[in-house]
Amino acid sequence: MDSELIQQIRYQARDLLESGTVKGVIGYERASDGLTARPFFAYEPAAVERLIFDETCSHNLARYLVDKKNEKMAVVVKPCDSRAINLLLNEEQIKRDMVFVIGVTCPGVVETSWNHKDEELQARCKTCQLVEPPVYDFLANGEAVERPQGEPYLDVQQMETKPITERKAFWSEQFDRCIRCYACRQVCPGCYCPECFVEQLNPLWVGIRIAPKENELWQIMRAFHLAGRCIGCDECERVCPVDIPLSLLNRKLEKEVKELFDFQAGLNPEEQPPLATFKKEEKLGFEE
Amino acid sequence: MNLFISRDELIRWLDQLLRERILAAPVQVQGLTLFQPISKVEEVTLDFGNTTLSPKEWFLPPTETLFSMQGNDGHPQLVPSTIEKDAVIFGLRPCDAKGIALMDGPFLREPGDALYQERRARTSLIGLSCRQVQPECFCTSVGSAPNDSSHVDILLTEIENGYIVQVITEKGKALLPEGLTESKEELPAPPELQAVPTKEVTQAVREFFDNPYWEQLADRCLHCNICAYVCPTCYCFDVRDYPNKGNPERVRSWDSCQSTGFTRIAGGYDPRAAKGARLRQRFSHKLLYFPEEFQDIACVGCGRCVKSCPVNIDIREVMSDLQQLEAKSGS
Amino acid sequence: MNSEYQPKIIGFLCNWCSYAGADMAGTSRMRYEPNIRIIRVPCSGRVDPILLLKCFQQGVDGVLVSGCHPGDCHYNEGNYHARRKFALLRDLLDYLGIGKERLRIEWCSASEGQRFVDKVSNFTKEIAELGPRSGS
Amino acid sequence: MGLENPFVPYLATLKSAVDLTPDVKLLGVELENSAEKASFDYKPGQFALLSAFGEGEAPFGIVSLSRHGDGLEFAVRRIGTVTNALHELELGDVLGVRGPFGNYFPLEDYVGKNMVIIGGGIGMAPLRPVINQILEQRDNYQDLLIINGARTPQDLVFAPEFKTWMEAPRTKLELTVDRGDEHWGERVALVPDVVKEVAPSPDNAIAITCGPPIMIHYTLIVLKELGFKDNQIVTTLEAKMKCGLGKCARCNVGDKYVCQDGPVFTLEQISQFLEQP
Repeated sequence: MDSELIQQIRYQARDLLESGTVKGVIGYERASDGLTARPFFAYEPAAVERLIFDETCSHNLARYLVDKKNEKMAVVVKPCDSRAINLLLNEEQIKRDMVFVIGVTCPGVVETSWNHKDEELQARCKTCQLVEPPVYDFLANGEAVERPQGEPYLDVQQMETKPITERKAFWSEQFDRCIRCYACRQVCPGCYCPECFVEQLNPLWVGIRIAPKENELWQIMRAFHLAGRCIGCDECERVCPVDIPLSLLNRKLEKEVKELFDFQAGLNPEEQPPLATFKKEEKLGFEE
Repeated sequence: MNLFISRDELIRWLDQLLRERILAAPVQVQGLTLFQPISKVEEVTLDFGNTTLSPKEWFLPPTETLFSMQGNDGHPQLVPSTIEKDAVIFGLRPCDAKGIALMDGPFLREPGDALYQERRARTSLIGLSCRQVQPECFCTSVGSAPNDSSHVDILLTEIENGYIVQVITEKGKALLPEGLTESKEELPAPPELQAVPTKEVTQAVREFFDNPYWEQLADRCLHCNICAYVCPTCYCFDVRDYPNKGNPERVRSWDSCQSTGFTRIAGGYDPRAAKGARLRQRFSHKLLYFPEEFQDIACVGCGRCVKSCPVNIDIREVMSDLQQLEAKSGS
Repeated sequence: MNSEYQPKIIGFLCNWCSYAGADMAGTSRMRYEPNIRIIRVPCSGRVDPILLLKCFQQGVDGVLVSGCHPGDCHYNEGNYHARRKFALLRDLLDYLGIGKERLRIEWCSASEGQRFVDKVSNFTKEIAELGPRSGS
Repeated sequence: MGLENPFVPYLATLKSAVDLTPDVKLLGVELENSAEKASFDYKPGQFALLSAFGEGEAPFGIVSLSRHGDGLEFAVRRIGTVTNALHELELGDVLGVRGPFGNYFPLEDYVGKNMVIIGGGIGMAPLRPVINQILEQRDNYQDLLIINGARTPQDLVFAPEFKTWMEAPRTKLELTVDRGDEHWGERVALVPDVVKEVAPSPDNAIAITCGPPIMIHYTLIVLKELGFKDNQIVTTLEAKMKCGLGKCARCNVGDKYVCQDGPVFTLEQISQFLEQP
């Protein structure tokens, strides 16, 4: 654990709470396993001593800003997480002056589950280009980290080249396993609708059955509603209790969005997500 | 008298069982261990701490049709669903067996839930006692044990060259293969588990119903349904109609008290709209309401929720916190 | 190709241009394949991707979405949004093993009865050649 | 063949449908099977789950009195998918009925007492059979005070019965609306304020209230100020319900299930667990 980094976070958090600048600080604390991290809400200056930061801090805490949109909060974010703040700003879900962003320079995080952490960095960290968050008010500067720069879409490309029947079979098998717990949605900073289409009764888009057809509709539409909006934190995949490879789905759309519209979500709060805008002159492969 | 079954005999026995009925057993699927109906004994895995999902789905499936409406040409008829076949669940842990016994409370009391009741009557449980425990396990703190035989028909305990077979019920006796001999070995002592205090917890939930603790705990809760869906004792369900092209079906599916709209009535009013109220409902039901109705905490200590919660809401910690909260009068 | 096989095709046609185009084809007594079932929608931008997925789940072999030519949308920009949406959806459908050939986007105005007939005949032929979808 | 499935409703026919307000219909429903019809006995306060097949099932208080004619009556407000479908049914159409469920107002325990009935909007529905039973056995009770509120005069659900109620001996009917119109000669006030103004005495009295959550909330406060004890205040609760059998585990208020232990509760029973609206 980088104790210098933690001291910076705690110092800043204490200052914000003592001065009354924010009502609370959303950060990480040690989980009940004594090994990994969990989200923590500090409301008292004394509570900042519980704040930590290390390679097990996978959670994207920007997700909580929508719950707390009426109170000024500080939030600890890695570079990837901070893209969600830009997304939420762009979509007017939060106000910039209601958030104090404590950015951290990220050493990358590892795959964790309760009482377990991997040695290796998460796949997304191995291809991550961001060292500093694109948005922050205070930057906690950790040790400089050299990170392997990999090709981010290798697995997507492999999937693309499989025969169509194999792709169909692969995804059917994955979606069949879904138990519709909606953890992927609940953890997602981009999924903030007060009423999700999947739960709407009128029109009844999907229905309650936990069964292959309904699961497929849910999973495909969840991914599509995040097309050009997914910031790639892969939290949905981390929390999935039945290990559906959601990132492999999300990053297909991310890749296409990049190729078609030269856009990456959450890098700039001013830029509109591609499905919220258009260019008159583009053809996108459709004959006129 | 305990019997003994060798590994080879076990395989032959399972093979015989799956010919006669549905045999559900732990199977490795994409890195998960799930109870699935098997067609070959080789599919079964016995190398697991506990399964990813509990075996409750064999009695309360994620989705089932309650009845369908037929005969739209003449007068409509409501045709209730029925259960076709006898089943055996092999390899469930004692904690999960207790989970099923707890679900019996709401589902078997009058009027009995027909589908559950029928499945329960036609399913036999062959348990597998735990020779090792996981860090998330705490069954002994909530009235079960790694070698608890009270809720299965047969309990197997692995020893060096096979399994000791305890036949618990007549239903279990009827399943046994012929020719098993008496076990020469004694049952091994069960593994030890760390104790979680639960003595005052029911009282504490009642006393601290209005405590800000719930709202604070709910801060980090995502209100996903994982805890409820992996839990062997959570049994909430939703019921909806499917028009189904003129032959409507009434379907029930798992639901969770954490989901938005769980208690929202037509017109929009929701008595448990607040995050804290929803999270409190989960623990109040397990630790206060259920014990008041059925004399037992609705938790078997399997630790699945501990392991699966994306934000580490740990029921052991919650129970311990509640018992340590100071009474309002004292603070 | 199985000569018995008759593909099922759903056409979502915008009220202002393409539906009128289809109408024009009809009133002009032009012939085209009868495999298409037409659903009139206010705008190609209204066609939610979930409707397409539902079509495929119900055993439809191909879906045609047709709207006004870019620049001619009755609501000014509905078809521009549709174009972006379906460009992405097409790639996603392919990735998921449903096949991008089974989704067709066409622009067709109220006066283009012949164009409508050509596009539908063409699409029907292509879908027939692809054959039934497996495992739907 | 399995056991009798308690989720399968009785089939019933829609016999009558009368518009009570712009969005409330009084549905007259008759069970098809004569044995089922003969055994369907209920008391004021009990409810049934009505099915509009293909749309779903929802709970409704039974607003008729048992053994008064063949049919069951329900006052259904069009507010969601099921109620919408019920409103769309035509006479002779088939619907489903499960019940009767829940407890009831223990009117025999209230013999000799002053009765205060406070209802708002569609919340009058479960109170109608209470009033009608009291009127039927008028000598068993002391004074009867009915306070009925609604959004507008058109939304007073049981207006056609007001005359009968008003003319009954020792019975007083106080009406109020949130917004009046040119013909409205009664109060324009919120129900809790009317309760405060009329100020019924808590002596030897029972107050029964039902209405929107916010109305109940403030009415309870006023009743307490007037000196009503928690065991003198009775309410009937609405909750989302999926089974009516105490199994689906969603209609609870604290440790009480509305479908089994309720819907009728004294405030004493539930005050600890009432969520604030």
